[in-house]
Amino acid sequence: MDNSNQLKMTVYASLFAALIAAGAFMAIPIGPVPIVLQNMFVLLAGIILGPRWGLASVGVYLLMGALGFPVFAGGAGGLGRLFGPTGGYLLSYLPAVFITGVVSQTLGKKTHWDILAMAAGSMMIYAMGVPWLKMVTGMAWGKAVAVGMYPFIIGDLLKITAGAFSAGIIRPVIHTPALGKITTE
Amino acid sequence: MGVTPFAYTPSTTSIQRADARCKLFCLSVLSIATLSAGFIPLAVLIALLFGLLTLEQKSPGRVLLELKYFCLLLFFVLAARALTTPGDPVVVFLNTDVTRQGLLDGTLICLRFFAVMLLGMLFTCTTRPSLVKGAVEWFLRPVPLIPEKRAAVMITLFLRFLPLVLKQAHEIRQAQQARCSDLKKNPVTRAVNLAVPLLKKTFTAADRLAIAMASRSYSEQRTDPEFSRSGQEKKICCTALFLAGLLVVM
Amino acid sequence: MGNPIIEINHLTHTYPGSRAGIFHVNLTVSRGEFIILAGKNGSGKTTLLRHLNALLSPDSGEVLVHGNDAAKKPTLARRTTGMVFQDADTQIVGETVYDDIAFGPENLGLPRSDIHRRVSAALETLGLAGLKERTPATLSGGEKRRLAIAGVIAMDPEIIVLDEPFSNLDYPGVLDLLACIEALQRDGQTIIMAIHDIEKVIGLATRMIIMDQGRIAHDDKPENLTETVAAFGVRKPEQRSLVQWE
Amino acid sequence: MGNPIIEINHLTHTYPGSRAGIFHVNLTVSRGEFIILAGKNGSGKTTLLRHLNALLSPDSGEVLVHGNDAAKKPTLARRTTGMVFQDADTQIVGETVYDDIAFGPENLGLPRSDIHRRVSAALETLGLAGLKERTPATLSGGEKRRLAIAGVIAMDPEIIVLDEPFSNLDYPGVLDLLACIEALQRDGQTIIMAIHDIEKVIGLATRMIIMDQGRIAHDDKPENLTETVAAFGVRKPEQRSLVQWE
Ligand SMILES: Nc1ncnc2c1ncn2[C@@H]1O[C@H](COP(=O)(O)OP(=O)(O)OP(=O)(O)O)[C@@H](O)[C@H]1O
Ligand SMILES: Nc1ncnc2c1ncn2[C@@H]1O[C@H](COP(=O)(O)OP(=O)(O)OP(=O)(O)O)[C@@H](O)[C@H]1O
Ligand SMILES: O=C(O)CCCC[C@@H]1SC[C@@H]2NC(=O)N[C@@H]21
Ligand SMILES: [Mg+2]
Ligand SMILES: [Mg+2]
Repeated sequence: MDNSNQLKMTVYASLFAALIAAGAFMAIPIGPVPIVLQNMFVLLAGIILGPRWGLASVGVYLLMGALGFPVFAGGAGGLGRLFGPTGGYLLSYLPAVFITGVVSQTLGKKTHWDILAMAAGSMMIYAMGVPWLKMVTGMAWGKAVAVGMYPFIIGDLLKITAGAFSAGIIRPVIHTPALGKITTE
Repeated sequence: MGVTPFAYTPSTTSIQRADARCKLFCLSVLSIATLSAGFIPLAVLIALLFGLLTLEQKSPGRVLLELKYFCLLLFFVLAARALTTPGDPVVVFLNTDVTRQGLLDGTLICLRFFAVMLLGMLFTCTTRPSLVKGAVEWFLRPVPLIPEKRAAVMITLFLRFLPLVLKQAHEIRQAQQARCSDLKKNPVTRAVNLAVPLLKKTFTAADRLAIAMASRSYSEQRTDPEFSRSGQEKKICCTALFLAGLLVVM
Repeated sequence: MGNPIIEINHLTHTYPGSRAGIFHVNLTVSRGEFIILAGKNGSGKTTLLRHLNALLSPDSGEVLVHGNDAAKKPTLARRTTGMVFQDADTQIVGETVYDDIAFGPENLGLPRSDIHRRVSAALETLGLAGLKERTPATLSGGEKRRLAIAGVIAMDPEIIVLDEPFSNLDYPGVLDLLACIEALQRDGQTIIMAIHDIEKVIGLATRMIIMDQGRIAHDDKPENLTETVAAFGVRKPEQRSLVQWE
Repeated sequence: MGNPIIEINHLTHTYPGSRAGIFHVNLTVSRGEFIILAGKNGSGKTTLLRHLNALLSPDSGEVLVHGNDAAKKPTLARRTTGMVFQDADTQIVGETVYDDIAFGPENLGLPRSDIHRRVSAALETLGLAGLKERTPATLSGGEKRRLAIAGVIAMDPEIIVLDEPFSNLDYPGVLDLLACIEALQRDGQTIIMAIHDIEKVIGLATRMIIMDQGRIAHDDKPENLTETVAAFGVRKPEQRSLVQWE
């Protein structure tokens, strides 16, 4: 990202951190792992901001949560939550946003590539989230997959589709030189 | 908005007046210590935290009420443990044994999460946001690869955007309800109708904010944050370390 | 006073964690009235108007729409009263001007042919016919405001509520909107308007309500209140504008 | 005309995919002036003002700030000219009123004691001293606007630019802000203000620029232009307000 847009990217990354938190707010508890919109905004951050700024965005989000701000699912927060049963999902957002960003950058900014990139990120989320859930709660593998993955697959597919549409809405807003490029020395 | 239990509430207690860096340090030490703490020390810690929160005008009743969703999730965790840990059955539920070991284990885990939650609450409601940000910046300074000034500005912006997004969502929903959008039952259409203007508006607002920041000469070579000390920091940190020691040893 | 469309009895609404709100408001709105709602920032104008549309629910008291409780029949309340919000951008949903105006009628589940007729009529009334394929984001401030009104008119409400419709408009935009409101009134449309600079519309209004700290301080013919308004944070209108602002 | 702070030569700026913009603008701004910038929606006022702050870069022509090209020295341009944007909500950054005012001086890298002195002075000048611990979101419209101005004043700019500062304010809010602007002018502050309803400030201004379709149509003493403005979509001010709007 070139230097002249550093400020804009800082602002957008912060906005995404806030959107991720807002997406965690609307959580539906269906067991130890709730349904959230949070992961959609994580993946969206990857395709809109790219890997580096995506990481910054998720990093700030997790940092705020770790400090005790109520930004995790259902208004929870704190280090305990980060090391709790759903901590694996939360921490997986870092590699997930990075992978999504890299895939999206290499493939290009088309809707079908967006979907692919987000699917790749999604797999990363489960690859870390489910084993962590099994470890912390001491469930059997079958049980962990049953409460930590199966119930979300359809929802996540819908979220990925919605995310791809959202990208189509957001890109024109932020790429029009609407308010000009901000130059710094 | 839902952040009320965590919102900064000014008072004059010695926790309030202490240096934010000291508080952040204590928060981390105690949070980590709880991860290996047993029943009795945890119970004592929770009682102590409830007491300190009461001094900050947050009675135990109010705290529990505001954390009701969190408590529900804790209950799920407890149930999962109780039903899946092998051991001596206490009762049978849905053809599965609820074991004594499972119940004990689950309760312990829940108490730990709960204690950490209260710690975070105590920190954020006794420290003004600009100082939270300052303390984070200070601790990030020695960490390589992380530009601490930018992280601090991002925290400021994050706190700025969160209520903005929620407020805009609410306004858009009301404007649409006024045109009878509730009669449309298709949830997808409704979600799309809300999301499209919301995304456009929030990103436009972000764009404007970036412009306004640039015009105020935004730069990452900013003045460092300032901390005020009450002089009791040493005492507070020692107490926290001692407590943490007790939590681990007992 | 004719046949009341809306009757508000002892309406009280407070916001949690704040002492502001509205208190013991009584009000009836009859067909053909043009009511100005004036008062300082924070005096409760918007809060009161949102109750007409069942967007807020009363702490106590009631809002009756043709004798039915609005809180129990929100759809009836929303079909009876059309709200134009202060911030036009918030209200605009559609991808084109035409689609946006069709949003309300579509929600009502009308057949396509009816929707088309209503949208065309609204486009005509507000002078937007030439813009119907435009993307709302590219409209000027005045055009956006007219679009917001068109979206409401297409639902054919008995009352139109306008919350500060003149903000951010330039002078031609203001004149344009005034002409449009005048035309609506001539057609017998009932109108309620919250506004700070009452000078613009005082010549058209049939009634003025002044709010202060969540209560109705005065409710009278506009010409009887011109001396009173200054005490409630509203600028006193110039004499000539009692006839017509131009 | 004294010592020019800003000199604009043949400035042209167009937006991609649009024929609007500003064209061949020439302008000098000298110390102590109070310039009104008037014109229809879309006449290019905001576009011109953004160039003063190097927030846009010229297609052709140049903006000189004390003889230096603004595009090459944006920081100088931004320290010289402080901008108060039309929408107060999107320029507030800090968590409290105090923090927000400190944002600019912190960017300049000033020592803490200086920052504190400047913030306190700005709080005083704008009558915000009692609100310094408040969260900006809970302020009224008028208070937010004053906060935006305070944030700019704390940077001690030579010129203050205000883009439609009166929009959405109630009458007390308008009076309040007018008093504040008058006080700034008395202290010799150079001011440029884009505004639709020129009546409010025409008694204070020393110069008026009328923009039309991206060009400067007139640039003269305000009293010489009162008859001309109507042709450019600006409402003709009442006679009495040439002295003072109240
Ligand atoms: N990002 C953009 N892309 C394309 N056109 C733009 C953009 N920003 C502004 N314009 C156009 O440039 C013209 C000048 O806009 P500008 O905002 O400077 O007008 P203004 O005089 O400030 O108007 P107002 O009184 O409504 O604030 C307008 O026609 C506007 O539509
Ligand atoms: N969601 C809310 N939570 C808490 N207080 C609120 C909320 N909405 C409005 N208020 C307060 O209620 C009071 C009345 O607000 P309202 O918006 O009805 O005023 P208004 O007369 O429309 O003002 P304006 O002229 O600024 O539009 C104000 O003091 C406001 O701060
Ligand atoms: O505690 C948290 O804040 C984390 C919740 C994680 C929920 C996971 S993310 C992937 C999957 N999809 C959902 O909708 N929920 C789970
Ligand atoms: Mg209002
Ligand atoms: Mg403008």
